[in-house]
Amino acid sequence: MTGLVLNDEQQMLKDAARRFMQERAPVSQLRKLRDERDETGFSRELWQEMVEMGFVGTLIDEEYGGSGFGYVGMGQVFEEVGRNLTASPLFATAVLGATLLRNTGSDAQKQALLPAIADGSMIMALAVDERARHAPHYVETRAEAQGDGFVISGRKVAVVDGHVADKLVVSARTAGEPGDADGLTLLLVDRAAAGVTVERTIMVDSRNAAVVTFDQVAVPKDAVLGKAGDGYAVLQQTLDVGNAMLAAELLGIAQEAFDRTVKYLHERKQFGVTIGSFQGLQHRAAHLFSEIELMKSVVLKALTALDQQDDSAAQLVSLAKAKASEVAELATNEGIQMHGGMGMTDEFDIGLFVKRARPMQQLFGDYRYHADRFAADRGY
Amino acid sequence: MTGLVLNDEQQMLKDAARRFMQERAPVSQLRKLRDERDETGFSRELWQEMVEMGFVGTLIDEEYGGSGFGYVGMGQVFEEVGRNLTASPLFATAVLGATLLRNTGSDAQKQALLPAIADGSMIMALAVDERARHAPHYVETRAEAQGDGFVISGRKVAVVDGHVADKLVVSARTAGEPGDADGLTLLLVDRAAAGVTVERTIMVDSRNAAVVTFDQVAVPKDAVLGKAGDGYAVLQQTLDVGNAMLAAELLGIAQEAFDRTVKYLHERKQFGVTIGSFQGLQHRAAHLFSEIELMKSVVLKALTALDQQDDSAAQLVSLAKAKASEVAELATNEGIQMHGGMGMTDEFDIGLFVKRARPMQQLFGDYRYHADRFAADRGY
Amino acid sequence: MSDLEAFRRETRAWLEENCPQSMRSPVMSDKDQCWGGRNWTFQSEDQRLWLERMAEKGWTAPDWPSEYGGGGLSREQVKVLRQEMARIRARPPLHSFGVWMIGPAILKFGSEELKRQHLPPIVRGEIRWCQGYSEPNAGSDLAGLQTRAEDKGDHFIVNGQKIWTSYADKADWMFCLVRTNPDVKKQLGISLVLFDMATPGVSTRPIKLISGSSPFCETFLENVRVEKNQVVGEVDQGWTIAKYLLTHEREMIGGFGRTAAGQKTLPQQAVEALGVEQGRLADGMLRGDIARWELDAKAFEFTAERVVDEAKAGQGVGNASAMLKYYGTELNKRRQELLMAIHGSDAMVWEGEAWNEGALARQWLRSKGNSIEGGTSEVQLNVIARNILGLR
Amino acid sequence: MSDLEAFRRETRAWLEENCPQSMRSPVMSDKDQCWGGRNWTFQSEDQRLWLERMAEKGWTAPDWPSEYGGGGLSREQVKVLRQEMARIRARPPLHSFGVWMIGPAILKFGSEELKRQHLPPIVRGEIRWCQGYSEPNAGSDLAGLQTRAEDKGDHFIVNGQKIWTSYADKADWMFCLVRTNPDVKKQLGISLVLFDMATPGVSTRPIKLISGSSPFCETFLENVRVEKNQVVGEVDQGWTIAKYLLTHEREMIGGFGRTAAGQKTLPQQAVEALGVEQGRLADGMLRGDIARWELDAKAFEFTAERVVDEAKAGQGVGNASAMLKYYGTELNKRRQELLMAIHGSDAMVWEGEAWNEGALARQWLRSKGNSIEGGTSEVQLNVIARNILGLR
Repeated sequence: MTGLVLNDEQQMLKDAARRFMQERAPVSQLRKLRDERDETGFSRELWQEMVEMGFVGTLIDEEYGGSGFGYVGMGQVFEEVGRNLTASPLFATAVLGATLLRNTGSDAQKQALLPAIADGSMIMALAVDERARHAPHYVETRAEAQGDGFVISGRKVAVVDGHVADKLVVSARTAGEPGDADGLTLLLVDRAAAGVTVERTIMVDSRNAAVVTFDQVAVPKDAVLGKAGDGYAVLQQTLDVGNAMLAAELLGIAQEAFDRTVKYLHERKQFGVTIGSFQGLQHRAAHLFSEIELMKSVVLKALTALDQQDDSAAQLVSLAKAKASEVAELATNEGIQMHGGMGMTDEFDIGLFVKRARPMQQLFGDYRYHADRFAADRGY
Repeated sequence: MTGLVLNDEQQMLKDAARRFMQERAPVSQLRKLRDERDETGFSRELWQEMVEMGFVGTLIDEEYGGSGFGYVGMGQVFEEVGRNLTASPLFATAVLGATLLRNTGSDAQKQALLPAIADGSMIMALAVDERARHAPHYVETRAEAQGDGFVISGRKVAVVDGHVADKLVVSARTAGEPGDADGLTLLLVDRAAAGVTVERTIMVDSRNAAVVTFDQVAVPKDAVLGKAGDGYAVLQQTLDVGNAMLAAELLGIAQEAFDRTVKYLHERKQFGVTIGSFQGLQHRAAHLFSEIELMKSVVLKALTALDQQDDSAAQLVSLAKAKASEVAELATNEGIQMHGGMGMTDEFDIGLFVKRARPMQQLFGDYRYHADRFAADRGY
Repeated sequence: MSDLEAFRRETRAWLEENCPQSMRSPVMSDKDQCWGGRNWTFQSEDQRLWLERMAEKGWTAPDWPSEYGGGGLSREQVKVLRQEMARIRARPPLHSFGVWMIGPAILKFGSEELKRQHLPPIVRGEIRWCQGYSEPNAGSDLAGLQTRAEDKGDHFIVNGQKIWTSYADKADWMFCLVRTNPDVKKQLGISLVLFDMATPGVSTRPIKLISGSSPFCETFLENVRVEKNQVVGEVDQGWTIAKYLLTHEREMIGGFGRTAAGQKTLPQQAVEALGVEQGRLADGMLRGDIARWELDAKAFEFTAERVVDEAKAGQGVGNASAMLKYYGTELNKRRQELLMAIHGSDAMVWEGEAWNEGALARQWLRSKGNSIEGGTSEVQLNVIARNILGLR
Repeated sequence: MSDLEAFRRETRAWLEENCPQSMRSPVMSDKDQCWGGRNWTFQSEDQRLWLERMAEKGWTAPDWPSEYGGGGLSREQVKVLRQEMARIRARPPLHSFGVWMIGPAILKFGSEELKRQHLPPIVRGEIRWCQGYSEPNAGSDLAGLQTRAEDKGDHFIVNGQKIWTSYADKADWMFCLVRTNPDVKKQLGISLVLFDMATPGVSTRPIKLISGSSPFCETFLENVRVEKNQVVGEVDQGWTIAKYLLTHEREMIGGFGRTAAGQKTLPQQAVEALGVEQGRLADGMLRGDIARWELDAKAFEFTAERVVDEAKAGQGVGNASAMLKYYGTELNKRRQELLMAIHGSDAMVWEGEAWNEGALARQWLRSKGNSIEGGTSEVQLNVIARNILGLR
C-alpha cells in the first residue's frame, strides 16, 4: 500500500466482507439472536462460514493456517462488521487472542493454538480490566508461584465473549502493587479449569461480556505468555491492535448510522416537505459528513502504522480510537434525533447502532482515555 | 431584592446608566479616543460626569461620599458599560480600589482615600499578576521590612489603567515562595514614588494596561492594607468582586453583539431574501439567545450573593465569570461570522466587541481558570 | 395571626392527622405513584386512604373551584399546602393527566356541562385520562394531523391513529385532537374531543422503546362515536387549546434531569467512582467535561428560578418555555452521557439484579427522547427564532 | 538511467548554479515574497536574478506549454523540480495570481489571442494580476453581482464596485466578473473580462480590517472601457470559469493554520508557557482543549493527505474541497483562540516592539475571516448538503 488508499487485495477483501455481512449477518440477525435470547449470542454456523471466508485467519500467518493479511485488511472486515452489527467472537478470538499468541507465544503455544483459532474450533477471550473504566495497569489479581506453576486469584470484568471462551488470557500480578506497570504477567487459563467461574453479562448492545472470577486456579509454568513480569508492554501492543479494530468497527457503525439518517431525511415529510430540505438539519448533516471523512483517515492511518510497525503506531491508534469514539457518538445521537420519535422505537434499527457504539467506545478506553494518552505521548 | 429580579431602585440605576452611556459614552467615543491616539485612553470630562451621576461612588458608603448602593447596583452600571464599550477607569478605581479599601483599609486609609475616589479626584490601579495567565498566588515581587517600612522590588503585568493611576495597590511577598498563598501583603504605593516605572501597553481593545516595575521602592509601614502576610484572602474577595463586574460587563457585550447581529440578520439580503430567513442561522441565533438567558441568571445570582455575603459567593462568582466568558466568546464570534465580510472591516462596530471581550474574559481568570476553581470548590 | 397563618396551622394539623405514615417518604419507583382510575389497584391500604382523604377536601386539585370538587384555595394557600406537604415529605396523593392537563383546559375553555361531568371524577381519582395528540405521519408537524371526525348531526364518527399516547392502555377517557374540517388552513379545522376508551372501535397497543418497555401506546380509532357535547370549546377551534396544553407539557419536560432530593449528584457519583487526587477528580479529561456540564446545569437551574421570579414580579419577556424545554432536555442528554462514562462497563449492562436491571443504560437511552417528545429541539429553536427574535 | 533521473540530475545542477544563496531560506515575512509587476521594487539583486533566471526557463509556471513561455514540463518533472527546490530550500521565485489563477483559466478557456497576449508576461513576472469577484451587496451570493457591462459594439462600458480585491492597489491588470445580460437567470448573464488597472475610470481604496491594515481593496469602476477581445471564454458564460477558479481558491484557504516548518507547534508553545507537571501540561482544563484541537488537527492533516492519495489513485468521491475549506478554516479559528488563551495578557497587546506589534492578536482577528472569504462556512455546508448528500 502506498499512501492512504487501499491496494487491490485489500479492496477485494473489503468487498467480500461487505457482501458476506450484508447477506449472511445483517442487522436482522442480531435482532433475532436477541429476541430468541440465544445463550451464546452468536451463530456457530455463521462462525464456520467466517472461517471459510478467511476472515478469522486474517491476522494469522500462513504456516498456522491463516492468510497473514495484516491489520489494514482486518480493519476492512471490521468496518463491515460495524455496518451490519454482526455478532461473532471475531474480535475476542481472531484479533485479541491471535495477536497475543502471534506477538508473544512460544513456538509450542503457537503450534497448539493458532491453527485452532484459524479453523474456528477454539474461542478465546482476554480478561484484563478490573474496574468499570479501562485501567490496564490497575491489577489486583495475583498469580503466586507454587510448585511448578502458578495459582491465580482475582476478579475480572467486561471480559468480551468470556461466556463462550474455551481459553482465557488473564493479566495477573506476579510482583508489585495495583497501579504498577511492572510485575504483570499474562497467563493462558482453561475455561474449564477448577476455580474459574464465568458470569455472563448481557450488555446494552445485546452482545455479551462476562465477570470472570479466579479462585485459586492452578496453571502450569508453560501457561505464561511471553516473560513473567513483563506482560504490560505486550498487553499494550495487543490493546493497540484491539483499539484499531474497535475504531474500524465504529467507523462502520458511524457510516451506516449516517447513511440511514440521510436516507430518512430524504424520505420523511413534515410540514409538506421532506425534512432534508430544512437547512438546520442540512448543516448538521454536512458537519457530520466532514467528521466522518476525518474518521476514515485516522482509522486507515492507524491500521497502516500497525502494518508498517511504525514507531508512532500507539499514538496513531489513540488518535484513531479517540476520534472514532467521538464521531460515532455524534453520528448515533444525531441519528436518533433526526429520526425523531420513530428512532426511539425498538422497531427501527437506528437505536441498535447507538446501543452498540457506546460499549465499543468504552472498551479499552474511551475518547477521554485516548485523548489523555495521545497528549501524554505528544509530550504534554 | 427578593428572588432573581431587580428592585425598583436597581432598575432605576440601570435605566439611568443605559441612558447616560448611550448618550455620553457610546461606541463612537471609544473609536474617537483610539483614532486620536489619546494618551490616557479616556475622557476626564466624562469621568467627572460619571462621578456626578453617582456611578463612581456606587460601592462606597455614604459616610465617605458614596451611595453604598451595592454590587447588584454596580453590576447594572457595568452591563451598560459593556453594551457601549465605555472607556473609563471605573473598574480599576471604583471597583477594585474602592473594594480593597472598604474591606481592608484602616479608618485613616478610608478617610484619606475613599472620598477622593468618590469625587473622582484619585485614580487607582491594582497590580497583581506577574504571569501572562492569571495566577494571583504566583508572586515573586518582594516587600522587605526595612527601617519603619518596606522596600518593594518586582514586576507586575496587565495592570489595568496603571498608566493613569495616582495610587497603586501591589501584592508583594513578605514571606514564602512564589506559589504560596501565605505570606502575601497588599501595599499602597504612590505612582510618583521613586523607583516606580510604568510602561503603558495599548491593548487589542484600544484600552490600556501597564507593566509596572518596582525597583527598591520605599513605602512607610502604614502603606500596608490589612494585615501583613494575610493579603491573599482579602485579595481573593476583591478579585471576586472584580470578576462579578467583569461578568456583568461581558453580559452587556454579549447582549449588544447579539442584538446587533439579529438586527443585521433582519436587514442583510442574500440570494434575494434576508439572511435571517435561513434556518441554519436561525437555529444558531436561537441557541445563542438561550445561552445569553443563562448568562443573565448567573451574573445576577453572583451579584446578589455578594450583596448578601453568601458563603457560596466565591463559587457563584466563578460560575458567573466562566459562563460569561464562554457565552461572550460565542456571541462575539457568531457576531463576526454572521456579519460576514462586513464584520471583518474596521468600519463596522461588531469587531470592537470581539476585541473588548477577550481581554475581559482573561483578566483575573478565563473560562478554564474559573471552571477549575468552581469544580475544586464543589469538591472534585 | 393572619388568615394565612391560621390556614397553615389548620393544614399542618390536618396533614399530621390524615397522612398515613407510609405515605411520608419520597416516591422511589413507578409503583409508588398513584394514578387512580377505574382499573387502579392500590399498592396499599394507606395509598387508598391518602387519596380518598385528600380528594374529600378537594386537595388533589387544590386551586380548582370547590363547586367542581376542587379545593377552592387561593394561590397563597396552595403554596402553603405544598410547603406543609413537603415538610412531612408527603407523597402526591394522585398523579393525573386529568389534574395536570385536561382539567385546566376544561376549566378554561369547556362548557358548564363538561365541567360538571368531568372535573369531580378527576378530583376523586376515579377517571384516568390520556392524551391523543401525535400521529405517525405528523410528528413535529402536529397541526398536520389526519384523524378525521365526520359530522353525523348529533355526533361525530372518528377514524384514525394516534401514537405516543402515554398509558392509553390503562386510561379510561381520552382527550383527543381530530380534524373536523379538512377544507381550511390546517390549524383551523381541528377540534379537541373527549371520549371513553371503552367506546367500540378504540384499541391500543403498547410501544417498545430502545430503552425497553414504556408507557407509550399506539391507539387505533375505527368508527368511534363521539357525542357533540364532548367537544371542548368550539368545533374547529381546538388548536388554541392544544397550544395552551403543549406549553404546559413543554415546561414539565424541560425540568427533566435535575437531581432529585436524596439522589447523589453527578459529581458526587464521579468522585465515588474515580476518586480524588490533590483535591481534583482523578481523571482530568472527565473532570473538565463534568465541570462544563455542571456550570451549564447550575446556570440553567438559576434561569428556571429567574423565570419564575420574573413572572411573579410581572416582568420577563414571557416565551421562556421553548428555551427551557430546549436547553433542559439537551442538558439531560449530556448528563446521561456523562453518567455512562463515569460508570463505564457497569453502565453497559442490560439485565441482572446486580446491575439494577440495566437502569443506567435504560435511563440514558430514554433521555434521547426528551429532545423529541413535547416538540423537538428543532421545533423549540424555530419557536425562539420566530416568536422572540422575529426571524422568518 | 531513466529520463526522469537525468532530468533530476540536470535540474539539481542548474539550481545549484543559478539559485542565489540568499534565496535559499524560508520566506519569513511578506517582504520576502516576490510578486513582480510593473511597479515592483526588488528587495535585493538576488531576488531579481532568481526571478529572471527561473522565468527564462519558464519554471515560474513549469507545467505551462513552452509556446506561451511556460516550462513545458510533465507532471512527474514538475514534481522533481519541486523536490529539488525543496532540497536546497529555494524560495518560490514568484508569487502570482497570474500563475495560480487567471493563467490556468486562460489556458483552459481563453482564445489563442488571449494566451499569446497574457501568458508570457505572467511567466516573466511582468504583469501582476488581481481578482474582481466580490461586491458589497453580493457576499456569499456571488452570482448576484451587479457590476454592469454595457455592450457598445466592439467594447463594453463597465460600471460598478468590487470589494475584497487583494492587492488591487498594486496590481497591473484585473480579471473581473461582470453582468453582461441582466435579463436571464443570474448565473447565465455573467462574463469574465480582463482590463488594465490603468484604464481611465478605475480607482482603488485599501480596506482596513479589525486586524489592522490588509491587502484588500475596494475597487470602483466608472465607465471603464473593456475591449471585447478581452472576454475569457464566451460572453455570458463566465460563471463556469468563476466556479473553476473558486474551487481552486477554496483549497488554498482550507490549508490555513497548519504549522509551518520551523514554527513551534501549539502544544510546544503551551508547554513553554505553562510548564509540565508529572508529564502533563500544568493547566488541566487547557490541556484538554489543546488535546481536542490537536486530535482534530491531525485527523484533518491525514484527511488532506488521503484526498490527494485517492485523487492520485483515481479514487475518491471528489467534491472534497468544500469539506476541506469548511473544516480547515474552523480549525484555524480554534487554533488562534487557543493561542490567545495560552499567551494570556501577552496576546492582548496591540502595539509595541516587545510584543511583536501585536502579531498574536492580529493573527487571531485575521483568522475570523478565513471562514468568510472564499465562500463562507455556511456556503460550504450548503454545498456538501446539496452536492454530496443530495439534500435540497
